[in-house]
Amino acid sequence: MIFLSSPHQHGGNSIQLTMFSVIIALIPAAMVSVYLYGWLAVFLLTTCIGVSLATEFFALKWMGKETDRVWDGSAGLTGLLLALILPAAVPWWMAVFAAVFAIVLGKQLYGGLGHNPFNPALAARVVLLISFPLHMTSWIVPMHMDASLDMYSFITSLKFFFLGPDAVQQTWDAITMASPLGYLKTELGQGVTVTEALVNYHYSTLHAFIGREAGSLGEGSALALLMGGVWLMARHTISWHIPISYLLTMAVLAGLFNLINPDVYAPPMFHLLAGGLILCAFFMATDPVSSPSSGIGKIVFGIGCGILTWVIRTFGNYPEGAMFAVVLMNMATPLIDYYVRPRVYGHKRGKQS
Amino acid sequence: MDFLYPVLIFATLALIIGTGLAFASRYFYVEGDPLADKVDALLPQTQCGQCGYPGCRPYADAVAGSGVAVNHCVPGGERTMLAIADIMGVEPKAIEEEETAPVVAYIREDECIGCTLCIKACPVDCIIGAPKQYHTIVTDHCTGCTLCLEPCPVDCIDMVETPELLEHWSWPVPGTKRAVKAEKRKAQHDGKIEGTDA
Amino acid sequence: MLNIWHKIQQSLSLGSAQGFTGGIVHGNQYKITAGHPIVACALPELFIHPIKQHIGEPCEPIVEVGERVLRGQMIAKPQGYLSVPVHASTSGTVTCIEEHTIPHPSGLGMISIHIKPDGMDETDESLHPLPNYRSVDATELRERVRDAGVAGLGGAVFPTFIKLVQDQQNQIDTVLLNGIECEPWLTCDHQLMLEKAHEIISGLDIILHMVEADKGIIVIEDNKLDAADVMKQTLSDMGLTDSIYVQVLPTRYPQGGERQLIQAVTGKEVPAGGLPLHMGVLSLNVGTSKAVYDAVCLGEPLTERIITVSGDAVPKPANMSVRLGTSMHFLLKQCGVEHFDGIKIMHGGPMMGELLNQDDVPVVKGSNGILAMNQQTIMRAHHQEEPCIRCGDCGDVCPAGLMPNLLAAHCKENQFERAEDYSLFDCIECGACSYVCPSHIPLVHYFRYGKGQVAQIQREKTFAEESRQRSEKRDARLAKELADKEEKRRVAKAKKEARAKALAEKEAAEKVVVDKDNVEQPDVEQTDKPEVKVDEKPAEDKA
Amino acid sequence: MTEFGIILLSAVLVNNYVLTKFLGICPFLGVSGKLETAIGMSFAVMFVMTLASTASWIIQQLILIPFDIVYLQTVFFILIIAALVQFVEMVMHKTSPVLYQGLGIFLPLITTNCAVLGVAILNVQQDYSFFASVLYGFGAAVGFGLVLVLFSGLRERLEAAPIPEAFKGSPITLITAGMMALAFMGFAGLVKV
Repeated sequence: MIFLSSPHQHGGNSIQLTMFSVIIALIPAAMVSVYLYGWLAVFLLTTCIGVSLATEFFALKWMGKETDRVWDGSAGLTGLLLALILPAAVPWWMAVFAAVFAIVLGKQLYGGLGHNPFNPALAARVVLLISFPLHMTSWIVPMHMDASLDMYSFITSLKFFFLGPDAVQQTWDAITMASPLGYLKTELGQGVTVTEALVNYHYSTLHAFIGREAGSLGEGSALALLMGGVWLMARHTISWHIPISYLLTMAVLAGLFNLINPDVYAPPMFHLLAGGLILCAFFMATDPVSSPSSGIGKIVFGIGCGILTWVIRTFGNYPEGAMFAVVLMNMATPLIDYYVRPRVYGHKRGKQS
Repeated sequence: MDFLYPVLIFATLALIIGTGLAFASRYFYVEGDPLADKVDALLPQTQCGQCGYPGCRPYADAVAGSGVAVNHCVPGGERTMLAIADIMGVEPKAIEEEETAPVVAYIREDECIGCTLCIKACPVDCIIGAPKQYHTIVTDHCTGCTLCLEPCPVDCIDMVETPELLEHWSWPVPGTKRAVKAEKRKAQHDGKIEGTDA
Repeated sequence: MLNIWHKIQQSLSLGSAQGFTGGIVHGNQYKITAGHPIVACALPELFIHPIKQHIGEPCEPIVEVGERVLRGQMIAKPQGYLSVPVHASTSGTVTCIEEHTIPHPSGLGMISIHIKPDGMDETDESLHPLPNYRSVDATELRERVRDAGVAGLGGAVFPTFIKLVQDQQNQIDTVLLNGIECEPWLTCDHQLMLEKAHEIISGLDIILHMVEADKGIIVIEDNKLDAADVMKQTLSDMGLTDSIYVQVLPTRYPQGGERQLIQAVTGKEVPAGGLPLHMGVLSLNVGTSKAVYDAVCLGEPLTERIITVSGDAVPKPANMSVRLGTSMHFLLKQCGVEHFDGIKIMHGGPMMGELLNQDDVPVVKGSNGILAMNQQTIMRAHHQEEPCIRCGDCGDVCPAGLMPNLLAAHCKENQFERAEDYSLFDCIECGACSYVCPSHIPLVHYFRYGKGQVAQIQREKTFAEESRQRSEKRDARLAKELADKEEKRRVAKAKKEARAKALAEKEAAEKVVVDKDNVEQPDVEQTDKPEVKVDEKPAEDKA
Repeated sequence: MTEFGIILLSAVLVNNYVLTKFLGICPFLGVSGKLETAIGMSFAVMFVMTLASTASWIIQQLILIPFDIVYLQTVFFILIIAALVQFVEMVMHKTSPVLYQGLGIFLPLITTNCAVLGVAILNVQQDYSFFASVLYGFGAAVGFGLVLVLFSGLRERLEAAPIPEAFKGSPITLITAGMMALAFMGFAGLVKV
């Protein structure tokens, strides 16, 4: 018998429950991705999840830990998230590399669940983006946009996934298009105004919201992501602090600058719905392990993410800043936890003792 | 003579800077060694000499002054070692000797011959007695340094583990086995009774 | 800026409810014994009275082995200010005074007075009833409360008389009567309020009179609305509705904690390091109020209390009126527990109570519940610890506003200074954090470990400082002894020299040759040498 | 004004000395173990770097160029930097002995720190004005300090993590530093210089 301290009752929450809640919340987004990219999405999802689980299993085995941990849901979640932030155009080896990187370098080398300083999926995505910029910024034309394109049948998708565009007698240019963010960035660089660029792209806010624009697998539908995110918030699996402060900061910044000069700065609604912002705000930035743990720290974290995302999107080389922003803020998490603490009962803010 | 220019300029500059630094060094001169005080404050003050120095302060001076290893304080244990390593900014080093439970010295009074040798050896003056009288140890003040064991000509001093007090009891680290501790306590309790009987 | 955010956070946070910050909502375990009328426990064959059943100094036994005592007779008198006496629970003979295990997580024992009842249950009547308490001086009432051995019956057992003080600087204006009973499973206060409403309210009236406060609030959670109704009815029957009223709060743990209760009722926080007294608030448990009534109006010392006996291993759970000193084994047997193998006994509620290793442990003043649980139930709650995923749920429910996950990590890493920096000592050990932790980390255990270690380090530091002083004094003494010795030697030598010199002079006078230098030189050398020695000797001694 | 803003931003984030130019790696890895030490080191480096870029600009413009001895640049700069470091060391020994002890060998090593020498030389190469070079030196130091402090926060967390034996210490530290450098790539293009 060991010394056991109170409390002798437990609320019943567990790591598994938390992880599987998030996985369930991502199912709508995964379904939308299948709707947009057909079999390609299915292959990518299964590859990422399967490789993540396998890598986790072998990593645990080789390190002499309990292999049951594979089923705590965290590796599966990492795989799922990873698939959702990858473009549908990535070949199989890149997906495998990303999944192995996420689990091994992103998580297990740091001591496994709970110790990774960066979000594993995002870390892998950043590595891919920097190593293979072409693949990572080419977006396959969604199924509904060009029905004549022979890309989405099981066989063609399989060939494309494993052998690349040549195997299906296609060229990159024919099957890919720019995402709204990428298109805007290029056009702005050539002196076109925001409004014109969006008109040229046939951009529609409604489409972006319900999910018909090109992008990474999971970025398509803001609606599906919001459904999952709000459900998680209602269940208290994630707290409201990060998503709300993140999106709010984004909206305020974008709105402010859009008012100042609407020709150069995109409107807030565009920023909110474009790219991986919603996915990042609800599912990436809220990764408990790599974000601050106090409510007030989370708000600071969210604001930081918002500012960085907007700055990178607007001024940087990369059209999408959300992933960089979250990884950069992950770095600041220990400091936020150290310097930004909740006020302790009976103490004045700032003075702890 | 062109090559002299740069040399001259360099020398002049160096001279100016050197003079400046000389004045600065006088202004910012540090007296004594404030680090030794900090280290000394961390030591358990048993004055036991197990570190190889004649007391806690000399060891503190040695650690702070000449960079002697931080792991020589046996009674201080790992915690003291870590604290000193932290202050000194060096890598912690494991203590070679095994950590033991805190002990105090106990004189079997019926065997004591009243030689006062242990009284002289005690670094904290916690043995009382007079020549040809039994000596006894004020256990509240005993640091458990064992320095009194050696001088005793009749070996009547034991080191006994300090009993666990209810008011000083504190929670062990989670996962600590209960039974082991209870058994140990029981054994100790029995041992003490035997000890007093003998 | 941060302040505004904090306010928004507090008002919007899903984790915080109206009233106090943080907290959790429990299940319906209280329903098991809710409404069970209080039944009296039979007299056991042996009473065991530990000499300290309160927070503070232990008492000193004042009875001899073999002496006959009566119920309510003082058997151990208080020592020091922060102490209240212990009384015999029935009439009988003192069989022995020796160490006995007490309800404490350590399983250690304490000197206890063992009394074998004679079955007559005769009462000692040395305390006169004071039914007209309004005409009695507050100081005398205070003395009475102390003599009756009243300590906080909510579980903290702080000597009550100390709280009942009139302070010129901090005039108490509000007395809160704590009928929250937020621990799951426990219903003793609930049942007490249902059955002894009159006594509780009279007790509160006595307290209001003693501290000259003008407002009394009985605070009850909304899962005990029947008790609130009874209280309201009794208040209007007694005509005290002007000064006392009932406030119902939403059910939430740990609302019964003193500081949380004050925050929930007044909306203000007790400043760190301060007392509720400094805010003009006094809070007492309803059971304590009843004990005050018994002590003053009936002249009865505290010899029994209401205890909820429940738990999933108890066939007949009940609210019982138990004499202090009764063994828990006996008590559980009364409630139908036959086999004690495979069950764990819990003293207090499951959130803040402690598990006991033995069943042969007496009921004391602080026992508000005895729960017997199947071992499996306990082991399920104490699931194996998994890595922290830093979800922050613990911080959301923390009523003290701490960051329990980081705090526990620092305690685990033995970084106690960091832990103190993260306000380790503001933790009230309510257990809400461990309750919600998805990783089953025993956070409270880590905090208790940390607090214990900090206290021990402090003790060691004080001891080291004392040792240092003793050692330095010894060195100084040895140096002085040596110096004295050398001084004596020097003086002796000087005398000898003087004699020799006189002799030499005499001889010189005879020889008519005088050479002073030769005589003085050795003298200088001799005086120098001992001084150097004085400095060196102690160092050698230490080595 | 915008020019100065760009210089500062570029020095702090985009062309961060540690993560994109890989200068000053030695103290970056050496003194990032503890947050307090890292903050102390940051301020020390900030002081030395700002003063070094100021002084080197003065030396360059008033001595090296007029006397046409620019080829002795490195020697002169090292002299200045060494003197500055010596000065900081004395001040620190007096004011904060614990920090002095904590920084240990790395304090004198600032002398030969490539980041400090780098800032002096790059300043001269880029032909900045006096104010711009002071700002550049300060910005580079702030960037160094920022990354150092962030990194020390991460490392304090790693300290408690059950990292596999083979990766404890330097390996995981370098992996983390690499990840940080990757993340800092996100700032690429913020300033078009």
